[in-house]
Amino acid sequence: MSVWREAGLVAGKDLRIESRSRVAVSQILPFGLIVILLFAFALDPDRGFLARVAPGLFWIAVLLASLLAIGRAFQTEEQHNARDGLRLAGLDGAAIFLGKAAAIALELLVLEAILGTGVVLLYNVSVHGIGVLLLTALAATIGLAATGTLYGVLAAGIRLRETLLPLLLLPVLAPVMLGATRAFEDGLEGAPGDAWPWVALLGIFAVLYTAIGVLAFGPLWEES
Amino acid sequence: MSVWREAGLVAGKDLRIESRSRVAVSQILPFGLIVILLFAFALDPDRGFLARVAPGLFWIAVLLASLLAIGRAFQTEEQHNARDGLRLAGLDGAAIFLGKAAAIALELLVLEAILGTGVVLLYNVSVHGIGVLLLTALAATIGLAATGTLYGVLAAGIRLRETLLPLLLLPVLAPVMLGATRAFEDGLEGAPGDAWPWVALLGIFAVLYTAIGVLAFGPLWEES
Amino acid sequence: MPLVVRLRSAVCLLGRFPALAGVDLDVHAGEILLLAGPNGAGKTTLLRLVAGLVPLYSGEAEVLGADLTLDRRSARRHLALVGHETFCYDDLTVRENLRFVARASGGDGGTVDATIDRLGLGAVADLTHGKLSAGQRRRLALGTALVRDPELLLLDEPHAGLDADGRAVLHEIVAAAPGEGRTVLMASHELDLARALATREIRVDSGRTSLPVGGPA
Amino acid sequence: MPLVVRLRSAVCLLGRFPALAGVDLDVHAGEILLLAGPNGAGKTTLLRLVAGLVPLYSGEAEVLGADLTLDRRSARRHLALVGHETFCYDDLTVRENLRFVARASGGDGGTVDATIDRLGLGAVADLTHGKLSAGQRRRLALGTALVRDPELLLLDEPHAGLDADGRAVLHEIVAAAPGEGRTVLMASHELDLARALATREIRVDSGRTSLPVGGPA
Amino acid sequence: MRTRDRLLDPRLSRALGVASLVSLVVLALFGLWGAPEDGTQKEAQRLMYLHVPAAWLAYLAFGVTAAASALFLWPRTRSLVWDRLAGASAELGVLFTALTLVLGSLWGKPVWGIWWAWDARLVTTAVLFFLYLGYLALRRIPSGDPIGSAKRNAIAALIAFVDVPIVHFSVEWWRTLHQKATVFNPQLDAKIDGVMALTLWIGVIAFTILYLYLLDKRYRLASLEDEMEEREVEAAIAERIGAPVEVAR
Ligand code: HEM
Ligand SMILES: Nc1ncnc2c1ncn2[C@@H]1O[C@H](COP(=O)(O)OP(=O)(O)OP(=O)(O)O)[C@@H](O)[C@H]1O
Ligand SMILES: Nc1ncnc2c1ncn2[C@@H]1O[C@H](COP(=O)(O)OP(=O)(O)OP(=O)(O)O)[C@@H](O)[C@H]1O
Ligand SMILES: [Mg+2]
Ligand SMILES: [Mg+2]
Repeated sequence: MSVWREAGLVAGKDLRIESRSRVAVSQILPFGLIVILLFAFALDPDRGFLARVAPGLFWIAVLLASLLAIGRAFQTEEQHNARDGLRLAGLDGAAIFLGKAAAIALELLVLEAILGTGVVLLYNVSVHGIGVLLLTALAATIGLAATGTLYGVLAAGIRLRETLLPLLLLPVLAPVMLGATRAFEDGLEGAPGDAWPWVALLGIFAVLYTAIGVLAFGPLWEES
Repeated sequence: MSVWREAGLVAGKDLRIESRSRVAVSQILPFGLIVILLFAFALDPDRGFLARVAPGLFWIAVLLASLLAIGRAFQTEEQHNARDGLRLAGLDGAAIFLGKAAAIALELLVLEAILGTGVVLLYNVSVHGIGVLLLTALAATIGLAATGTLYGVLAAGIRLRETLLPLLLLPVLAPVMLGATRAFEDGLEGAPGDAWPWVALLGIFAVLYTAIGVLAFGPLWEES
Repeated sequence: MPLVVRLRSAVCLLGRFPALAGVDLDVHAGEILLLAGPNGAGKTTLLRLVAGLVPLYSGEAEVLGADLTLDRRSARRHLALVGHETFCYDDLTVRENLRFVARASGGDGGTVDATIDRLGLGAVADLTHGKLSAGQRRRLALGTALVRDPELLLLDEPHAGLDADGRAVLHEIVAAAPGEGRTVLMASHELDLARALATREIRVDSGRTSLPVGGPA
Repeated sequence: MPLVVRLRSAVCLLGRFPALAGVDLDVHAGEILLLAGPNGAGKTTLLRLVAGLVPLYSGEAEVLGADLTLDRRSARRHLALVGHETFCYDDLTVRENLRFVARASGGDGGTVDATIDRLGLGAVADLTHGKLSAGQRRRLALGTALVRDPELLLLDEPHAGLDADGRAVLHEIVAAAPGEGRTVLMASHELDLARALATREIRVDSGRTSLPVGGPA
Repeated sequence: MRTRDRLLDPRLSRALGVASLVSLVVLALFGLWGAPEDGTQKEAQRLMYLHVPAAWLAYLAFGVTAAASALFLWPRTRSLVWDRLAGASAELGVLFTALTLVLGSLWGKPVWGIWWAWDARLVTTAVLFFLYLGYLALRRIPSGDPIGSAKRNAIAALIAFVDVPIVHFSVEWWRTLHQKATVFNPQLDAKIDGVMALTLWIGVIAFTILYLYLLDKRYRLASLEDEMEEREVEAAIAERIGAPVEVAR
């Protein structure tokens, strides 16, 4: 059986579980929106720098929401030890990695679209350079999903995954967040030229972590 | 058996579990510190308003960390259905509420002390009006712990607590965060006079939610 | 003799499914009543209803003199349930779990050591629950019920997972129950072992109790 | 006949505790081997070692011709484990869980409906795992093992929780195993039922296997 | 599994201990009196002779961790020696990173007027610190499978090392308050006064010797810990077995 078929099987399973439980739609998304509201609260809109820091806040909200999404993706594997069942099935490690990461990336893209709309409306941001923004979001999302899946399995099987995962992930994701923030800033300020290096950096990051994931996920999954 | 003895029993159990698993110390605390780092990064220090928004960011970090702490406090009740065991034991609802809230409040106070030190050092904040700050933190923490415990039980028993809880809690805690932020801002700007109304508000909130908790926790706990 | 449990047309919903679809049941003090029936019949739901852990949808339910629709807490105080799960904390040791249950139920924990001995948990008394084997967990679950010294003991498949020695201990505990003033309501698929203990047997099927089988009525 | 499982001085640590403290075991093709022993003896750990789910600390372990220290994956492909837990997803239905396992193991899911019938899960086939009763879950766990059509079937207390009907199905499945080219390794406390099936019995105690009891060697 | 229980010959190790003491004294002499006072930064600039070597040694230590991890993952060189070395070196790396952060902060106060700034170099360094703290936390999780958890550790170490080049190039990629690379600049053309450079190199050498000495000691400690654990396990097995049992096949 090809890696792609196996990856599709895993992604399909995860998306079906999501379509049943609606965790992403009914809980993670509202969480992201509320975080965005809270920022607006804490940063006191009167002083008027909300629009300027909007990219940073958007990506923090995405990051926090994606921590929840990743946690959830591995929580499903832990109920009733489903992880052991998956290990017994003998699926290819690379396939499990690609399947889980794809499912997470898809969820995150939808989330970003909605949170982005929220930020534009709430923080009164005017949008320029939509192309740069879309490419940035795509590259950053792939990076987030790949890193998250890789670290999700590093922390999997550990009884305290729920709380350990953010700790492991945040430092690794900080560069993604930074790059995406800067690219968004440049894109919104109408300077897409400045944004491209950042987009390139995000692209490199995405490719790098996807490659590491494809190679390393198998052994990690077997051992964990 | 008096409510206080029962509350002590519950708090003692929760703190003992924490002392075994060290989730708060070794995972939630670093998480809070990293969130503080991330904010600073996203908000681009060159523009120099970090010190000004430090109170807001501090309270967002505390809020996010406390979501984890509350989640953890109810997660322990869910493994192996311990919640049902506790319900069978016939403990007084008020006692369970007070015990769990006290354990959470204690953990949060330690967390705030450390995160606060971090913010002062990292965001280059100069500290004034320490008295106001301490009182604010105390009142806000009691409010956070009481509300968190109350909502924790609302979400308990629901299979998706982990992701649902933040959603339920954030809107309710927004006023606490706002009040604490304003009180900190006024305290730090050397205008404690302006801070007192906020501290009073927080105090009222803490008393109110503790009272609601004492009264409502029992029935909620029984039904959940 | 007074009724310990009295159910009349009791209906319990799990989600929208009537796991109990009108149950009538009388349990007398001092009985050892066996609930037998196929998988999915509603035995676990019935025991959880009596323990006040699932709500009554319609019908009447009285346990230890308390009406479950009005007051679940006072009945719960005097009963104990050994369910499919242990109700214990992974990070507390066997001893700590037992002591917590004993003290939370109003005792002083004085019987904890005796219970550990009685259940043969001495070797693992200081091991946390998370590290126990399946059978050790079942023994601990039984222990948490015993330290509460209940009037009504609800056992949901207590034999499952126990070794020969554990089954002997269980047998001894259940057999001694009436003498200690306890009533026992037990669901089990180990019919031979359970029937040797029971004073009466009732069949549960499709969410209903049907004609009693064997034993004195 | 070739050896299906070959363990020599196998040691497994759980944390720092030697749950297996030097096990020697040979399982021949077509055997139905019963592991008996007290709670906490190490039966579950032994089965999980053979399934490649817990690592070997020292000693040798070969399963279906593969050395577990070098390659756990290729052995795993051809075996199935029914453990204390079901390995299933709460939000998928019985049918979906079975189909996922079948396809993930390289099959096309064609045997899923037959398996559902065989295990008497027809009435709950479209119910999600989270809603099943204890016994229904055990049946499903057995089903996930069968759809993989394993050469080596590992059963950890398969009787627990099953009703009379379920036990009959289990009996039929295990008894038919040698004819279908399967070897069975089974831990159980239902000694009477298990002995009726087993071709050989081995006692596990304190993390060691000891002299075989009964049956042909 | 039998593994090398020392990194270096004990005599060599002792010599390294002495050498690191001597070189630290020389560094102090040069740093405090030998090197000229900086024109603009005055005395504060002397912190450079500690700050910069500490940073570079952190890189070196993490590099050793990554290399050892790679050697562990390579099937032909797989040995627990590499895992132990990786762990020991990572601990020292965290120590040197902490030193860099502390010394940098101490330096920042007089020069920039603040302890901490939100500058890419500073933040990536802090991230590095937390990243390897996470790695060390992961290492401490017990497991019954030395090889398996060593594999996991090794992969985590390789992932974490990605941050090291990011720290180094941060000053090129972002506008920073922090000094751009003057010694290891992209042109590889050190722009620094002669005596200052000499002192800096003395610092680097002193720290390197200290690193090697501590690495050997930490490795030794780790192997003793492993040995003790092995003995504990053997004792536990013996205890579990109790009276000898007749063994069946
Ligand atoms: C907490 C604050 C600081 C941190 C975390 C920090 C971090 C670092 C790091 C990681 C390096 C190694 C760079 C490399 O070669 O890749 C470095 C080098 C250096 N730092 Fe800092 N630093 C801090 C504060 C300062 C201050 C206040 C100064 C002086 C104004 C300073 C001056 C230097 C110099 C001159 C180098 C050598 C540059 C080179 O030749 O590459 N640092 N610092
Ligand atoms: N939400 C639901 N929708 C439909 N059916 C449900 C739902 N939740 C539970 N059920 C069904 O309710 C019944 C519950 O039975 P219960 O657990 O009481 O059985 P039991 O007699 O204890 O069985 P076992 O012997 O297997 O433990 C099962 O048939 C289960 O499939
Ligand atoms: N971290 C640990 N420290 C000490 N002992 C442990 C640890 N983890 C597990 N154990 C012990 O290891 C043994 C594991 O046994 P295992 O689960 O294999 O037993 P079993 O034969 O399946 O028992 P059962 O019949 O009860 O299911 C138990 O005695 C358990 O108490
Ligand atoms: Mg049941
Ligand atoms: Mg077992």
